[in-house]
Amino acid sequence: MSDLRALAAYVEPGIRLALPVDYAGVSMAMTGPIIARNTRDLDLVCVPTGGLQVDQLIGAGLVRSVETSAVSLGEAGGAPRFNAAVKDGIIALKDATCPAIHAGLMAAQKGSPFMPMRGLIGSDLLRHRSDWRVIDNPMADGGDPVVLIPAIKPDVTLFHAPMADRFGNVWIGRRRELAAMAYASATTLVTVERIVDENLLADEMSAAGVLPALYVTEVALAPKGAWPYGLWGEYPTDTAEILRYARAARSAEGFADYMAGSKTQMEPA
Amino acid sequence: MSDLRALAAYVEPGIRLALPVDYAGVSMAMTGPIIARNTRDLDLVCVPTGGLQVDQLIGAGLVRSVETSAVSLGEAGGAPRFNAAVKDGIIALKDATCPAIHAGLMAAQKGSPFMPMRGLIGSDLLRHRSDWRVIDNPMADGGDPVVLIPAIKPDVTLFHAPMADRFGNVWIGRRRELAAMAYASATTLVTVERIVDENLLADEMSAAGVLPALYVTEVALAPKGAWPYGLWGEYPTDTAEILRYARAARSAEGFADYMAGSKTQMEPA
Amino acid sequence: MLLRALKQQAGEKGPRISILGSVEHNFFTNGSAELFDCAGQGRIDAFFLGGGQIDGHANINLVGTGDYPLTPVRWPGSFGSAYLYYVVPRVILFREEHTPRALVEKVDFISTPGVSDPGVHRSGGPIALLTGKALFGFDKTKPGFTLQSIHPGHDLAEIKNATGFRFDHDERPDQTMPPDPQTLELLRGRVYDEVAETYPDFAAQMRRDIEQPLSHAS
Amino acid sequence: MLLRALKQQAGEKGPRISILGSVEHNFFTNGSAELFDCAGQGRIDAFFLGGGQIDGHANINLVGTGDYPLTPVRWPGSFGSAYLYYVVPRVILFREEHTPRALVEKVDFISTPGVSDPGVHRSGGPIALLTGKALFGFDKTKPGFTLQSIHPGHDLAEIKNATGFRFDHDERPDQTMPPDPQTLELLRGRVYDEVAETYPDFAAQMRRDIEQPLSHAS
Repeated sequence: MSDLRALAAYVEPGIRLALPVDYAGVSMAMTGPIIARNTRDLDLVCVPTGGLQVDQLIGAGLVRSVETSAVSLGEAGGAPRFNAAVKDGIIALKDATCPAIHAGLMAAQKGSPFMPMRGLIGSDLLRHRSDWRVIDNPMADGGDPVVLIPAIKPDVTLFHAPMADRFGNVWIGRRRELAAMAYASATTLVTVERIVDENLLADEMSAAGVLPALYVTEVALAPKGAWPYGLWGEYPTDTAEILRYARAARSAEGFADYMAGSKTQMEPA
Repeated sequence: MSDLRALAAYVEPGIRLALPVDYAGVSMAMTGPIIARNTRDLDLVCVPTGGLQVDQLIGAGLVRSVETSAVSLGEAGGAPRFNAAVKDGIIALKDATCPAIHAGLMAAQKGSPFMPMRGLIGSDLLRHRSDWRVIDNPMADGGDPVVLIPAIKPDVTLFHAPMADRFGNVWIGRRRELAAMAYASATTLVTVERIVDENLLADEMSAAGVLPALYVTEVALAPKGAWPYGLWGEYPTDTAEILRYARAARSAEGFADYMAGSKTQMEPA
Repeated sequence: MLLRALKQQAGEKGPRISILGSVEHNFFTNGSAELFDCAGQGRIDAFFLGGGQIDGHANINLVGTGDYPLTPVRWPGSFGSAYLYYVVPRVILFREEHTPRALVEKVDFISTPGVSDPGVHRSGGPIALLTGKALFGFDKTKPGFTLQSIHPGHDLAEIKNATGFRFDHDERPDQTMPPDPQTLELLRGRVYDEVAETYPDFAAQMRRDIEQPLSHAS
Repeated sequence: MLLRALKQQAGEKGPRISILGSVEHNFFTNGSAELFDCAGQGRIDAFFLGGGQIDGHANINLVGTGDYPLTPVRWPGSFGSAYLYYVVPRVILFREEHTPRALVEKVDFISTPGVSDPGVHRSGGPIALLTGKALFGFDKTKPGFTLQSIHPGHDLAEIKNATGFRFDHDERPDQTMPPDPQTLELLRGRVYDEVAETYPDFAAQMRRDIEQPLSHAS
């Protein structure tokens, strides 16, 4: 068991940091502690898209590049600090498509240098990704171009989940992209709603949804830790709060005011 | 809900049939009904190894080829009808290694023509597999040979699981190779210990271990359906019975006698 | 959802519908990769795809306007389009805004192309485009759009002015058939309820938009 | 298991051990592929590998004797060896039977090779070979085995006769150190109990083998 500040210490300048999609379990509770350390030059990997947390890290000036299939605030519209940073050329973009992000993580999970993927050929995504390769499918009689996606090996994965046990096993339910991120990463940091006493691997029903402690570097308690995002099976998204952020963050000043206000009021109303 | 005979009707001559490893959930209850139909020229894919069921299908003369990382009866020793068929050249062999079987299924799951895999280079497995290819890793500066495993797309997958719900969702727990097999296959046949009333997808805890009905063609009830194998979380392996089989099946006659006896006594004692 | 509601009213088994982020409508259990795996396995028949810009070759731009990467207007990004558009057999494009800036001659950035060169693996692609003003079909052999019908209250001249790409059309195009009352009731009742689980604000907004003209009329 | 039992007796956290097919010792939740993924990620430090035949270059044959595929003696197959042997840093080979038919000059079938050509990705491989008679180390640069120690009751001449491949050795090789009483107690108590969960017959057989000479001695 660690606290949020101890987890934030793993997020060092220049690392590749993987973050989950808004509905999978975003550790919003860690956004403040990371920003407080002012860790710069982060290379973000959004699995497979980013939202509020990505926008806030960019707004705080911590981000060097973003590999993602999209960044948005969902119903609250475009991600204002991301959009501004793109326009101003402040962050490097590695625009992708969802299954390419998954393919890169899968390559790392398998210890393979790359994964092949259909699609992509003829898109401008491919044209702008010098790290992707096109080869002729060696299984075909000739022709049949196919794209190879290199392994994505994040230094750190960070997410929020409903529970962990005292042994460091984390219950991720059917959100298996969280496991895929951990498999691919050197370090995995998890915040949870609660810590349970029983070993989650001891029962086959709970074990089915467990990311084993083997892949988990640190676990910290953070009740309502996804807020204002919701957490599946736990609590809904606070759309009003995300809309409040979206309005505030239209300007750099509004963003700074919102974040300053969040520091004093980190908990949901 | 179907009966075993209805499931057996999907196992047609010449199909590629995927079967799970002995501890994952073997539908032994279906072995008799398949043999009763005398469906020949089966191409078996063992995921990733085979045992009793594979040996019995071979002994009954139904099998044309076996792709596998191993066939054995575990503690009861070698698989007698498999070993005899190999010696006599009756079945074609596609000897593999466990992760290559998983890689082939993963390629099918992803809709990709192949998956790359480390290892294998310099082995006689690779030398005898004309369907595997070696390329120089296009992500490297030169050299770095890597093996490509083509997609394995079974016509039918068959396994046994603890439970299904009335909607066709099957609970596979942490035995996710069963899901991988179903994803890769055109048809998936499942026998279960019991059918439950509640929707297994309605609760996040049970949902985490579910193979959704989307991938399941037919479900049939078969209590103790893995016997004499055990089923995780349900009942242990009947090692005495497997030893009895191993002794009997040393000869073709002993095998025939054992199988004839099984017809009248399909249930465990 | 409408098809499922209609079929279930008729006592039939409806199609499966997945809404990302929904619990009730989520029958996936393998994380956010499963939708794409499922499409790769050929298990997904149809998919709806919007776009910031759509051009006459059915190329889709979900990234932004102007020169990439310094796009003055940035949209969220390409999501899964650069895969699903290739492998889902029937992709229906939609864009409520029917203007020359939305339906362009050539998109500024191809998130995913409408057609592919021969030899490129492509089992899917666009079959239609639905806007606030009209319905088009897509012929990949030309490649190009053909006007199928115009929604009530609009005419061919207006469609031509509002569309940035050239398209084929009859001299006197059909009018789009409005939904019958039973269908409309399902759409505004059960389907909204189901959408509201994942997109509560969107569903509430739609309800307000519909109720306003109705109350004006009464 | 012994290391874990020893460390836990000393109040330390022991290593993680996975036994395939075990519930108690199964901390995997992603099916039978997870072990191999885990190895590919570099998370597995050591692995024990047996073989029907093992040769002087540490090539392993798990498939059968004679000309493949019509092997007169067929063994189960290569299992995961053709991957794990390449990527697990410390692979310890074991073969209870120390005879010229088990330890051969050249295996009939290479399930997995002991060494790889330069340029072939190989982060793992053999470090030792343990038999019923002796312990060898392996040097991949030669490549070849070096005798480390001989178990009590055997001598160098016997080892030479029983080994089908050439190996380096000191003129007067060391004797293998027998386990101390505490270690032996752990092995024959707790470790057997843990093994018995997955391999009950094997554990029972081992217990009988041990108890027999002991009862003879008493």
